[in-house]
Amino acid sequence: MLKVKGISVRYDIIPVLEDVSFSVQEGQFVAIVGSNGAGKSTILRTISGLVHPFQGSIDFLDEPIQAAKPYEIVAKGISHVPEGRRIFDKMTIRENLLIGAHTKDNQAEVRNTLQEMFELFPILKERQNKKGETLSGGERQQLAIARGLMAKPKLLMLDEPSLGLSPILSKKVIQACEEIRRSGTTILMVEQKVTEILKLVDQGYVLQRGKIIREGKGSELLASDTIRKAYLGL
Amino acid sequence: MDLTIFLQLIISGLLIGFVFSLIAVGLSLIWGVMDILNFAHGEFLMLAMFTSFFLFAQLGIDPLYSLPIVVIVLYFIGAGTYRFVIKPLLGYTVLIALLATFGLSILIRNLVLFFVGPNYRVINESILAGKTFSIGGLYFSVPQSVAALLCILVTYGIYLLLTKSKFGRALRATSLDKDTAMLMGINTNRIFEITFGIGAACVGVAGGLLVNFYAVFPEVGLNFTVLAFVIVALGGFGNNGGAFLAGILVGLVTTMGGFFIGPEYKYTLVFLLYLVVITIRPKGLFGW
Amino acid sequence: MPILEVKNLSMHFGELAALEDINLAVEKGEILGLIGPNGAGKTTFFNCITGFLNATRGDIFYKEQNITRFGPHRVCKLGICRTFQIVQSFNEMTALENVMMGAFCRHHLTGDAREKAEEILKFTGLQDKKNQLAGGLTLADQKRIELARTIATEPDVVLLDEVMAGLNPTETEEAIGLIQKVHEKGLTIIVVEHVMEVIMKISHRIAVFDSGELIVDGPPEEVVQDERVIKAYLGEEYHAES
Amino acid sequence: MQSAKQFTSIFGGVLVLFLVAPLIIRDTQFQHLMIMLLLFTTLSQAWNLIGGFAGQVSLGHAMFFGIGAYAAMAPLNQWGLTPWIGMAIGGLVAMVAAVIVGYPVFRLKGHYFVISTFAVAEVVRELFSNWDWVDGPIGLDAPLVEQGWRNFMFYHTKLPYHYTLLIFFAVVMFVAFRMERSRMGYYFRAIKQRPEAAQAMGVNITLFKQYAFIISAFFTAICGSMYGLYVLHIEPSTVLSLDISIKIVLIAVLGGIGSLWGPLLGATILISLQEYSRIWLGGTGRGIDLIVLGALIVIICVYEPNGIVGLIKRFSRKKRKA
Amino acid sequence: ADEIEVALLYPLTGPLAEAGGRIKAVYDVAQDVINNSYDIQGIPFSKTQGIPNKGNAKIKLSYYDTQGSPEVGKAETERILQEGKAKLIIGAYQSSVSKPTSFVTERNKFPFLCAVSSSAALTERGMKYFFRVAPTDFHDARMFFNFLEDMREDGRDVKRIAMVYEKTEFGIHAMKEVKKRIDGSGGVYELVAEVPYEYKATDVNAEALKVKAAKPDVIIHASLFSEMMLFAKAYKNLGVTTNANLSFCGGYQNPKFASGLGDTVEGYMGSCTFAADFIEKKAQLKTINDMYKAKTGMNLDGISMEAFTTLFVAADAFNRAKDLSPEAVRDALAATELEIATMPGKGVKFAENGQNIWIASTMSQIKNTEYKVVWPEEWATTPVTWGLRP
Ligand SMILES: Nc1ncnc2c1ncn2[C@@H]1O[C@H](COP(=O)(O)OP(=O)(O)OP(=O)(O)O)[C@@H](O)[C@H]1O
Ligand SMILES: Nc1ncnc2c1ncn2[C@@H]1O[C@H](COP(=O)(O)OP(=O)(O)OP(=O)(O)O)[C@@H](O)[C@H]1O
Ligand SMILES: [Mg+2]
Ligand SMILES: [Mg+2]
Repeated sequence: MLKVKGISVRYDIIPVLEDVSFSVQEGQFVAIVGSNGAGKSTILRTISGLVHPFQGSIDFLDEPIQAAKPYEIVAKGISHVPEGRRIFDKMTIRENLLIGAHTKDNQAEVRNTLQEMFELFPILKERQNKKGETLSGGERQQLAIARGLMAKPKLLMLDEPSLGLSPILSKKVIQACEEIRRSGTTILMVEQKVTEILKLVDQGYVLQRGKIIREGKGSELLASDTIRKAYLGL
Repeated sequence: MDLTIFLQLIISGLLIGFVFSLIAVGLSLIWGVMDILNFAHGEFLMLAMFTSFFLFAQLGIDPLYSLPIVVIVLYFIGAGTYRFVIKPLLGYTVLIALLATFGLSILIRNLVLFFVGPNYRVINESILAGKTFSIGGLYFSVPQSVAALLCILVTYGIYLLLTKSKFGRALRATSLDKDTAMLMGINTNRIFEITFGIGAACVGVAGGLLVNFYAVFPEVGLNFTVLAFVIVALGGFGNNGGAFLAGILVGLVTTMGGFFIGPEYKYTLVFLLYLVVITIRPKGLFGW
Repeated sequence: MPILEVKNLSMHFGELAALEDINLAVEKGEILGLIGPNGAGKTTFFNCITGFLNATRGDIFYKEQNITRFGPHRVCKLGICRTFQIVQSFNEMTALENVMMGAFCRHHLTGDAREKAEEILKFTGLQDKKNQLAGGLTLADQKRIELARTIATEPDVVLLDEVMAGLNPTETEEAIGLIQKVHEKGLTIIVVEHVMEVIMKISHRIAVFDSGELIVDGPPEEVVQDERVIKAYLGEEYHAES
Repeated sequence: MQSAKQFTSIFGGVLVLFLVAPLIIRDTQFQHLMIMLLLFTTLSQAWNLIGGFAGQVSLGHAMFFGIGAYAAMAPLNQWGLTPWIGMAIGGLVAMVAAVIVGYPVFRLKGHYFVISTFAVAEVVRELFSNWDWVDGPIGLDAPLVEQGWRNFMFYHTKLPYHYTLLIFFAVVMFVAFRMERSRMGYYFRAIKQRPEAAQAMGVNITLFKQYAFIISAFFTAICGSMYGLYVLHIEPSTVLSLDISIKIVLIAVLGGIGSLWGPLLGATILISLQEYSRIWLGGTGRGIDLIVLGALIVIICVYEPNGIVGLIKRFSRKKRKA
Repeated sequence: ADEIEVALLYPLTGPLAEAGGRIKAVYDVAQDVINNSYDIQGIPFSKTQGIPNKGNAKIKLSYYDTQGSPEVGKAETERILQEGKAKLIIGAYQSSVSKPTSFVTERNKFPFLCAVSSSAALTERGMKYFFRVAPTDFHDARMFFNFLEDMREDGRDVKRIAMVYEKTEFGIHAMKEVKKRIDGSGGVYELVAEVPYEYKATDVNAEALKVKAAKPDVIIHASLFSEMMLFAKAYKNLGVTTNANLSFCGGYQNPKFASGLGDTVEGYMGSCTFAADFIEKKAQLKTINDMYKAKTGMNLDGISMEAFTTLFVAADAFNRAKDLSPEAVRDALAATELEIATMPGKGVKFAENGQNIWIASTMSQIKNTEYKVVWPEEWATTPVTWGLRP
């Protein structure tokens, strides 16, 4: 479904990604792990077109997208929940969610999804007419995830979704991802809760200083010594 | 003082207030919602007036009928300004937009001066120009009354556009966080371009009506720019209804204040009003 | 005598009671863990103490002084400094300059402040990033800079709001070490964190907020066994795991 | 930030240039240009302290400019008081005005602040317009008094104006330079970027904004005095106008906002453009000079939104790479 | 032949570009008349080519733009002096620019010939190098009150006077002259409304209603075009009635005012040193008017005619000056006694203070979109129409 071939990315002149290749099959749950500053977020940003690689190509559903604009990429069915809880502060929570469904034209369907999100995150329903800026950190994170789900994407990219969520909620979010995957959506996730996430995923990639150093089934990676040493502090 | 004068003051204040509103609503959209400071707003108004004037003088189309044409022309002027001047500046300090549009205002004003000369032009014979009607000793200027009517329509239309439509939602999202808006699938450039066009088109409506009771000359926009800026801030940013009401308020203040306190103070009163409001409500009358 | 004491503190946003009648005291040299579900009022609690919000009711005492209505800058000068949950780096300054901003609180000369900042950067292990603009750093690095900058104000009490979010387990270990090092300097710390491993490891005492109320306050081992905490915050599974 | 050594050598060079230029080039047009250049650089640098470094965009600096102009001119006119004392009074009054104005307006954020500074300036302009002692809207003319330093009037030479302004220019540059690398300078930048975080670091942001505003007002007023004494005629609609406020800001933005050399670069470009486009293209009566000026401003902005300073940085980086 | 250069200092761009443009056109015509052979009766230097006593040297005009600003005006003046080519400066339009610029010339002992600035204060500064051709507010006000006196003697109501003026040097001086005369009338006249307004107004409803509430017999205006037009429209829109509406030299004189506003301004009156119907009385003016009309499509107006005359004053001074040094030109200007048939009054002779004392102006009235002279009798082509009804 998604093929990333040999991309390299620089911010200004500083190289961040070097010759990164990987692919995501339809219906898979894939995770990218790596230490701080390895370039995980940058991979997602590159796929969704916020930064452009100066080398390499990205194909989505067999179409090249490395030069496309973010909104075109979204229209093709990729949804990206960025890190850092970037919600629209001055808009109500309901509006924030509706913005998430900007590419959807079927209003009835949008309303349905909205109800689903309200079920998943009851706090959002309760506060739907309040401005985004009044939310707490964790509530924002919930909103950001829900907003990304509103698009009903073919490929959902999540950047550290459990950041700042209470243990209960963070489990719930990861479970929800499982469910979404089961319903046919492909998921590409960046996560720091390595142990939890690698247990669940089909495929995992380990990123170090802009290069993929290992890949394999989640359970394989978990078993690997290098991973355990580098990321699990064991 | 007799009652007719008093009532006339209110009527005249309201009528001119609507004109102010109409000019400010376009600015409020561009500045208040998109957060782009357009100093060339007054020049857009001037261009609208000239377009209307020349359609009348050269082709004999009455300003009332040419209004749609003027609106369309201004839409493209606005959209073009966005594409060629504003777009490259997004993401830099807002002051750079101020500088660029200030340069643009000098450019437009003097280009017009170059091509049509500095003369004052006046339309005296048109469907609206120079007409008044009176009810019980109170006088209503017809072109200003029409302007008032259109102002209400335009403001309401923009209100609907902003709050009730998908477009409006996308616009607000874009102005709050461009990158994230793009991730929502919003074509942010298009949204901004259209909005800039609409903002200019609002000024088009104002200009198309203003020719009926105002002289047209290259410097005409300057008289209104500053006032429009204060009106938008008074109403509160991000709120078109605010600009609308503030415009009317300013119309009343200039007229009533000018009469009772002294005409030489009428604009000072507007500024004082702004300062007083802002000390009580730091975000304007209706801002967020 | 507690170094920081909060009495009957309430903070209401219109209808919503973000904090309701909180009574909490922190002893000098203590590390207090503050946990609770999202939206429980933890950040609001910090905001009230540091003067960013004016509490609706109640009093805040610091070293026996009532600081309830003090502005943020005065609170900082007195020796209470905080980090922000949603990072607030000075994006167009380098990491070093960010930390210098903290150091200026006690050192008015640029040279002194720079010296102090360098020292803190070394202490926090950030010296190789010192000339990078903060805006270009990753979220986790920015959080570390916030921590460094906070320490640089030479406070007696620091309030840390999720400084360890977004770190992988190894990095978290390092961060814990860092906080313990800070603690050894004699600082009093209140730390908000959702990662239980961290909280359990470093806290001397844990306070749990739920819906604006302080529901449990006690030693870590007791708190995680508490039914209310498990129900509201940890989830049944946690219970099962431990 | 520039290293102190680099700054000193550039600064020295600039000073020497301004010292000898009017002695070598006797063309009064050129001398006039240099005076305007020094005046507007100084003004713009003064604005830069509050607007550029601290990020509080004031569109009301004409109020201080006007206060300075009137303070020097009115007592000279009415009592023959030496304008030097007037200048000092103007500086002080402007500082007091900054405190009074600053108190309410610094609570405001962003555009509300911008418009309120401008509104205050308009109100001040009205005050002067209705003040009979200074002849209201008609304004004041420099009296035909004896030439010399006492009255600061020179009828056949521009050099005294030039060198006096050069001193002010040097002082302001030095202040800005010291400020940039002092605690205050860091605080200003912090306030500009993240006021909340700055507060958490113990910065009393209102107080520091006030400091910046007061210093800025003082220098602006001094420049206003110089302007009045040089142009010989002041009136509310010129020295207290929005035009002046905007020009001051534009120069800083054009040069590169918040940078030490921005004002000088901006003024060099804008003032020479203005003066020379008028000299070469004016007089046709069709505003070609202003067409060119407007077009160039737009082009510069679009091409280099970081101002001339950004342009220079870009070039020097390219060179280094090559 | 040689050329004698004259520097013209006017607002060619900026808010007053419109007036500057018209003035420029008229100077070009005047230059043409002086430099080439036309033979217009009553106009000196028209038959000859150039300046006879200076070897038929041609007048050369170079324009300098003040942009309407004192600062720019001063810089341009210095540039003129520096370039050292011009023998004389003619300018500026606004009094507020003429003032500082003439200070510069005075200090440099260089002659400055002011054509149209109307502030009486200009010639009350004891300057030696400053001369002015145009009538001042003083002359206009004197004419207004002589006219009103006449009307009063005919039994018309003129007692209640409303004074509307812009808050600029122009307006304020005009107002002061009017006030002086009202105060000196011993109660014959009464100032019932004093309405100053901010120049660059967006609307004048409050002002017009103030006038309306005062129920004046006579409204006197000192306004520039844009506002004058707004006032005219406001008076009509608000049903303001009055017996007479008199204008100081200003927006009223702009031919667009009469032609563009149609019946809105029917019956408005104002001071005028030139009106198209002068042509009826003095055929030679038609030639000039035609030349001007060919350039601009408009008829001459008072201001233009004053400017036109001014260049002849310069030519005459050059002709008589013993050489072209600033001193000599100044002396020649001071001794001017130029009879020229362009304006009411005999021509130009300067008093000690530099003010033209052979000047006179007439009262014109807009009738059917044209300016007609209605007073005094010797110039009048039609009688006064009394009373304005919207
Ligand atoms: N806008 C930017 N300008 C310059 N450098 C940047 C920018 N954004 C990121 N970087 C650099 O790129 C590198 C990779 O950043 P990225 O955000 O992709 O890391 P990450 O793996 O997602 O880290 P984290 O786990 O902290 O989110 C980092 O070294 C960072 O400093
Ligand atoms: N300015 C505000 N206006 C209205 N409500 C607010 C405001 N700030 C916070 N709240 C609400 O108050 C409650 C407490 O918020 P707070 O940020 O203190 O939560 P928290 O415990 O820090 O949660 P998290 O773990 O998600 O960061 C939340 O429900 C939040 O929505
Ligand atoms: Mg990341
Ligand atoms: Mg929180």
